[in-house]
Amino acid sequence: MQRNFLETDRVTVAFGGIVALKDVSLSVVQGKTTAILGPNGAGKTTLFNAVAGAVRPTSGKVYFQGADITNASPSRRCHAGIARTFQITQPFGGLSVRENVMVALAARGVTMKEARAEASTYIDFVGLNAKAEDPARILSTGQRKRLELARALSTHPKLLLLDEVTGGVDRPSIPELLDVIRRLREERGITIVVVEHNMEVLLGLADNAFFLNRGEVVVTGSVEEVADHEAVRRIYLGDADVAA
Amino acid sequence: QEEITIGAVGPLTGPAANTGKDHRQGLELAVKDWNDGKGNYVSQNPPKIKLVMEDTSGKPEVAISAAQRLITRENIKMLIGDTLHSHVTLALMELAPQYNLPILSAEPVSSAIADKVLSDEERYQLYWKGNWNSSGYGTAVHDFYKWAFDNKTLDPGDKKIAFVVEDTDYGIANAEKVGELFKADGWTVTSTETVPPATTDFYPQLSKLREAGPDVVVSVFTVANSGIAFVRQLKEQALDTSHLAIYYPTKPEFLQQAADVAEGTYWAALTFSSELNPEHKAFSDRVQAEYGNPGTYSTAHAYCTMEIALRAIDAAGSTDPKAIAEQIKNTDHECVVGRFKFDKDHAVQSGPDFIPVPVAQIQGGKNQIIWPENVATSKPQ
Amino acid sequence: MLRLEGVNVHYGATRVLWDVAMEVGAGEIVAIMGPNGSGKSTVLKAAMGLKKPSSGVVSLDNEELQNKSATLRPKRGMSIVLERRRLFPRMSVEENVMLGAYTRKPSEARETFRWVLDLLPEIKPHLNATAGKLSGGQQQMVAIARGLMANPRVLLMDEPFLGLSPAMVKTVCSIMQMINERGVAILFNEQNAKLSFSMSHRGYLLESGRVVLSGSGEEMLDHPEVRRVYLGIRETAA
Amino acid sequence: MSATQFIELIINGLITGSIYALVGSGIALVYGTTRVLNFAHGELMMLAGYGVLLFAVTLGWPVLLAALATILIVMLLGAVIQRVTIAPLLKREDWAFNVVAATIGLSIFLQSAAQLIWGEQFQGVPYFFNGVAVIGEVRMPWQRIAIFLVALGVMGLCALVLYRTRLGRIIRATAQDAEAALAVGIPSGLVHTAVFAISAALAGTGAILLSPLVTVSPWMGASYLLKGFAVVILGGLGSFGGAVAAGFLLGLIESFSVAFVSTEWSNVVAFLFLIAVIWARPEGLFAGRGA
Amino acid sequence: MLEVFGRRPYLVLLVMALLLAPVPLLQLNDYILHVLTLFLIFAVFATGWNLTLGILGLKTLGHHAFFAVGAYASAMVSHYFGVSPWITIWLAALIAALTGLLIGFPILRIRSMPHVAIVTLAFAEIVRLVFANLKEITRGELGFWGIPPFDPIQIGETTIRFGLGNAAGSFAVAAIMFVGVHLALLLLLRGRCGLTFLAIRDAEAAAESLGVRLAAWKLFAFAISAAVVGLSGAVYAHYVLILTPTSVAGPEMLISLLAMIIVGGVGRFFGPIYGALLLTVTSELLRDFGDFRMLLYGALIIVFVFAAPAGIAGLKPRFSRKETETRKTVEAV
Ligand SMILES: Nc1ncnc2c1ncn2[C@@H]1O[C@H](COP(=O)(O)OP(=O)(O)OP(=O)(O)O)[C@@H](O)[C@H]1O
Ligand SMILES: Nc1ncnc2c1ncn2[C@@H]1O[C@H](COP(=O)(O)OP(=O)(O)OP(=O)(O)O)[C@@H](O)[C@H]1O
Ligand SMILES: [Mg+2]
Ligand SMILES: [Mg+2]
Repeated sequence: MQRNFLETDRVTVAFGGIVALKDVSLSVVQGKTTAILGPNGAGKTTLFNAVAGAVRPTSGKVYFQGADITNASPSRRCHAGIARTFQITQPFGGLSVRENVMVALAARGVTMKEARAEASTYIDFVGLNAKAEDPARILSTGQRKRLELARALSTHPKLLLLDEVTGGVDRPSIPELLDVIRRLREERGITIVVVEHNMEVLLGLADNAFFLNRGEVVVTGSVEEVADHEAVRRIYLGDADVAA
Repeated sequence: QEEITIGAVGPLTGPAANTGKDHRQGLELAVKDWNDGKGNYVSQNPPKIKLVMEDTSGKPEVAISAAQRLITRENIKMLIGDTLHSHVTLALMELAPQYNLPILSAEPVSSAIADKVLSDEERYQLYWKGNWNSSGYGTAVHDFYKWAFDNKTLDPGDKKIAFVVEDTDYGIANAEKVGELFKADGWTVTSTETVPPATTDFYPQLSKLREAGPDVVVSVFTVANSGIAFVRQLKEQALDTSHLAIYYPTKPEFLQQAADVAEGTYWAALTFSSELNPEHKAFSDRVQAEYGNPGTYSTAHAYCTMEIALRAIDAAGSTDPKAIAEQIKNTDHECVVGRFKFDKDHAVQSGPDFIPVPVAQIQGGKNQIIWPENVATSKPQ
Repeated sequence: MLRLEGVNVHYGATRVLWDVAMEVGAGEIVAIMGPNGSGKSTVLKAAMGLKKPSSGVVSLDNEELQNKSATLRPKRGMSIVLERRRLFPRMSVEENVMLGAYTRKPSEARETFRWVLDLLPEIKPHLNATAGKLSGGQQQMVAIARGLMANPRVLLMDEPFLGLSPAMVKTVCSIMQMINERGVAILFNEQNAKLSFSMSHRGYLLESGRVVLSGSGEEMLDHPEVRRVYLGIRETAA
Repeated sequence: MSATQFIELIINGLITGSIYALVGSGIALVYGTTRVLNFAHGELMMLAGYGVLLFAVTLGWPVLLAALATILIVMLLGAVIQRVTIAPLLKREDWAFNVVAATIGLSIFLQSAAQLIWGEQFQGVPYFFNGVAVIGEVRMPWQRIAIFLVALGVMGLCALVLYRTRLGRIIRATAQDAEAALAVGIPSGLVHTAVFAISAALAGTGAILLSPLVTVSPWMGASYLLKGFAVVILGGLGSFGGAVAAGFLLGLIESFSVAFVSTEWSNVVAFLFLIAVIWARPEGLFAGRGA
Repeated sequence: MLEVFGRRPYLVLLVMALLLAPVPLLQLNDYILHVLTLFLIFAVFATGWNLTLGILGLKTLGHHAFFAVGAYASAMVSHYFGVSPWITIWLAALIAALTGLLIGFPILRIRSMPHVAIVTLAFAEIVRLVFANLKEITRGELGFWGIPPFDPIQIGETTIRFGLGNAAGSFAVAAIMFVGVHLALLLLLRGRCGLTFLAIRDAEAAAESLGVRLAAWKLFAFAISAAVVGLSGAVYAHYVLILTPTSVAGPEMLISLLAMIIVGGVGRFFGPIYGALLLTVTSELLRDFGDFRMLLYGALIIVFVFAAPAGIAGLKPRFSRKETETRKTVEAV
């Protein structure tokens, strides 16, 4: 059977009694950018965790490039080409920003010298040059978010999962970051899945979208279609006229 | 005339520090007497002696470090060590061939030391053990019980014996030796419980003992509070058995704290008793006058060990290691704890003719020697 | 009522705030804007006493607080919603929220609790859940609820909308406006210039630890610098 | 095995276990609330031991009064230790290991200080309760029964405070994010100190109950420390109730292992059990509500 | 990594090697050489331990078990089977590494500091008890003696002898091991290996998501660290020639080694070396204070934790950074 680039097949994730994802089946087309929308607690991060391997689904399967990766470890998935950022940032506090970025390169077997040089590219991308040699533990919220992105990029992903990557980043820098992401997609053909609450950002970035509510996919379509959907406006965007 | 330095190492800190301090007093006192003209001299012109003592904390590697320091810094001509521990002595005796230094240990008793000497007499020719072998206890305990069964003081019952001993060479070697001798008489050893040193809760072991129902229980501890606890708990559990204690009743705190529950306990070996032995009392008073605390077996033994060392150096007439060792070998010296004479295994001999190993019983809150009969102060009850 | 004068803050040898002066008048909503790392969070922490300034004055109703313990401030009516949702991760949501009223009488606290739940009904189903296991946005709501429980006169909020869905952002905005109408002064930071300056009476712009611009909400929105950099309104769009 | 021995083993296990539980729950309390792994906990026991010795033996006070005075003093000491050596470290970013290091240092320091002050000897304390209860064939001195009962009582009291009172809630909040606790106005520094004092009281109670059995010495506490830690882990880190349950369990395991294998292997059995549990259930046997 | 290694780690090691090289020729008295030999052995021990404690960030408190395993393994193989210690020390390192893997497995999944600390502590206690209880082969607490010293080496005219009483030879063995181990570790850790360890220390989940194979790396770190510690134990065994379970695997070993690492600087590559030097030497100097020795020892640990938490290695002027402005940051943004 021909499978899409990334597919989840009736994935359910339950934490004790709480069902965070319920039979979620969705597929992501290679080269496209997909947005996951949904109110808080809808299960977006959990979906990312299931795809990246940080949680095991209670039932269901995850396929990546046709292969079943449901039981693969996060590191194997990374080597297969899946990278993610964390919504709640997780820097390597004792390493410098540059070394943070070098970790993934080293895990791929790149020599230290090459890794050092390549890291500069990503640090440049996210605008952290000035902090490159500082320990990551002193970074502020926005700086940490940028670091997350740089690290994810350094894994040479085929699939990039961005969990609120612009949250906390100052507005003037967002266009630049988006530029970087867009360029990557065009130059390297990276497939991107984003969780993002900033609709402006989404409209300029994503091709299609899934709307998740209480662990279930409710609406699918292009970003515009989804954003205009009645349920999305009511539950998610909270438009006064509809919500009333 | 030049001063000769003798080094000593012993446990001055750590759990055995009390005993180590007694040793230090005994060693110092002997040297003081010697230098003050009150010594038990061999020659007309005895040398002046200086004593330097270092701490081992009861650990072999520390002891070696300390001894090396004494050897290289203080230029000692002889080492007394270890003053207490057998395992430390086993390490220290290696220094004798390495540094060509006569070494005389004080209180260690382990038979393993003598075995090691016998395994390579050439190598350990400079090493001497200033105490009898641990097997000495075994013989005494066995002979005492045999005597008691023979004259119907005690009833051998089903001929079952059990041991509760401290997990040291001392405890285990004693249990093995006594066990062997009893087995030869047709006894069975129901169990040997080894507990870590300083254990104070014996309920699990006692529960096991009660099931086995031995006729004789032998306990060996070097830490007095283990013994105190054991005797008390044995009484609480009202086990119907004869109990013989090894070593710990020599500690004064044993009777102080356990007098109420220790009545009737047999024990070995009452080698030092100010109450029963006027000579011991005189020595103890001497220590009291000098240091403000009474003398113990350890003080007296250290005193005697130092006397042997001093007399050997005196007799050798030089600090030549071989000559000193030769003189130690020739020692036949009557001292406050008994007569010191070395055997072929470089250890001091025990028994009625040498250092006596008498068995005592606590009667009316006091220690009485009950065996051997020739030195007994009371009859067993 | 809350006033910062000449506040300097160092992290080790690094100086992150330079003579910062800010004021929050009674009944005002005041927004802080600035690039990442400019020191917004540090200003709020210094105001709340969680980071001690190396020099300068922090005063509430003319009472100097910079050398007093942080615990005094909730008693004086200050409370803070911390960045990165600093909850008590292994306590239940209810316990977390209730602890916001630590300095208040239990009976009053119960009442406020009901009020807070009415304002933020989204947390109701999770009251018995362990706070650390909630989703990012849910944690943020709990943090806001906890901040409200103190019934503060001055509320400090560090990126209160971080991770909230658009609908929740609106809810929280209206809550802020509503309690402000009841007389609560609010000092907060948020990256969305339009949102934050339009809902606030006054605003500050912070850059590299210095206040570079301040004024009323409208003034800030109209300022060419703000328009260009923070609202992306340019003559030649990129 | 006879029924009598079986009962005896259970009783012995429960009594030993109650001491492990007392020690462990004290460590768990401190760990649960402050994330501090206190390696000097055993030395608080030791100090309490010398306290009883002073009040009950040297000064000859009545037992209850002596115990009370001892507990008060140990609580004070616990508080002082926390203020002087631990509180300043908690402000650091990398305090977790610093505190372990500091308390290890403190533990050696106190041990050797005690040795200098009181000497190396093991000092006996007479039984507080005399007599032996005889039930059928089982003989149990009242002193031992008292250990069990008092330990249960004291731990129950602590649990009550921890889970049923406002103080308990504050303690638990401080446990989880001290800065956030500070932000809502909880004087977290004081709470930490108070927790230390309570934990010291638990250690003190343990020591008072034990001193007639184990005698008082500078090393008195050290031997219980590893067992205390094992109990904390088995019970689920920082869980007060878990530590209590695990304490009894460990006591029983030890008591039975003496019966089946010889004594010198009983600790090996106990620690292997610990490692096996960690392997199979890292969250502990009784992981429940974190303190 | 700057914090861990400093600016020029190879240079520092070279200086150390150059300082050690002439020592045997100085005709120092045996006692001083003895203390220095102990220092070198403990420095290797401490460095090996620091690998998991400070660099991988797993707060293990049971590495004295690997020291004991290494020491006993080498001692028993050479004693019972007559194999030359020159060979058995490597065997010992291997056995220690395997033991490391053994205890590495159960704690793989554990992330909490106290779990790891206590489980490893309990493991060390098991090791001590096993050596103490297997009296038939180890002689228990009575001590394992009869350990052969290293076989003499003939270089031209001179024969270099080892073991007690041959201080210069023993010092040389320890010094070569010291320099060799540190050089090897430096080569290993300055590369991706060290980077990965430090990443695991700071954020495990993130490291895993970036392609780091956690289990493999952790076990690898454990094995290397145990091997280094085991090697130092083996050399120790053939130097002191007697082992007791308490002296190699007892709590005092734990405390003194931990103190060395803390005083030197946890997680600093060279820290444990400075710590080992300071504490080995002071503990010998303090010998004159008798009873006060342990007291001061404890106090020293406390003082260092308070006054210099980064240890001696952290005392050196690290980043001679003046007040940096935040301006730069913002311009780059
Ligand atoms: N512990 C620390 N040590 C050294 N520097 C620090 C420390 N904490 C923060 N900084 C630095 O201080 C500066 C200000 O930090 P702050 O968190 O106040 O920024 P912010 O304006 O809130 O940024 P953001 O918008 O990203 O949250 C940053 O450059 C940060 O790197
Ligand atoms: N480890 C966990 N244990 C228990 N419940 C969990 C856990 N992780 C997530 N949940 C629950 O699962 C649901 C989905 O959480 P998730 O983090 O996926 O939401 P989200 O869509 O990312 O929300 P947000 O926008 O707020 O980040 C929430 O109700 C959350 O409380
Ligand atoms: Mg999320
Ligand atoms: Mg911030």
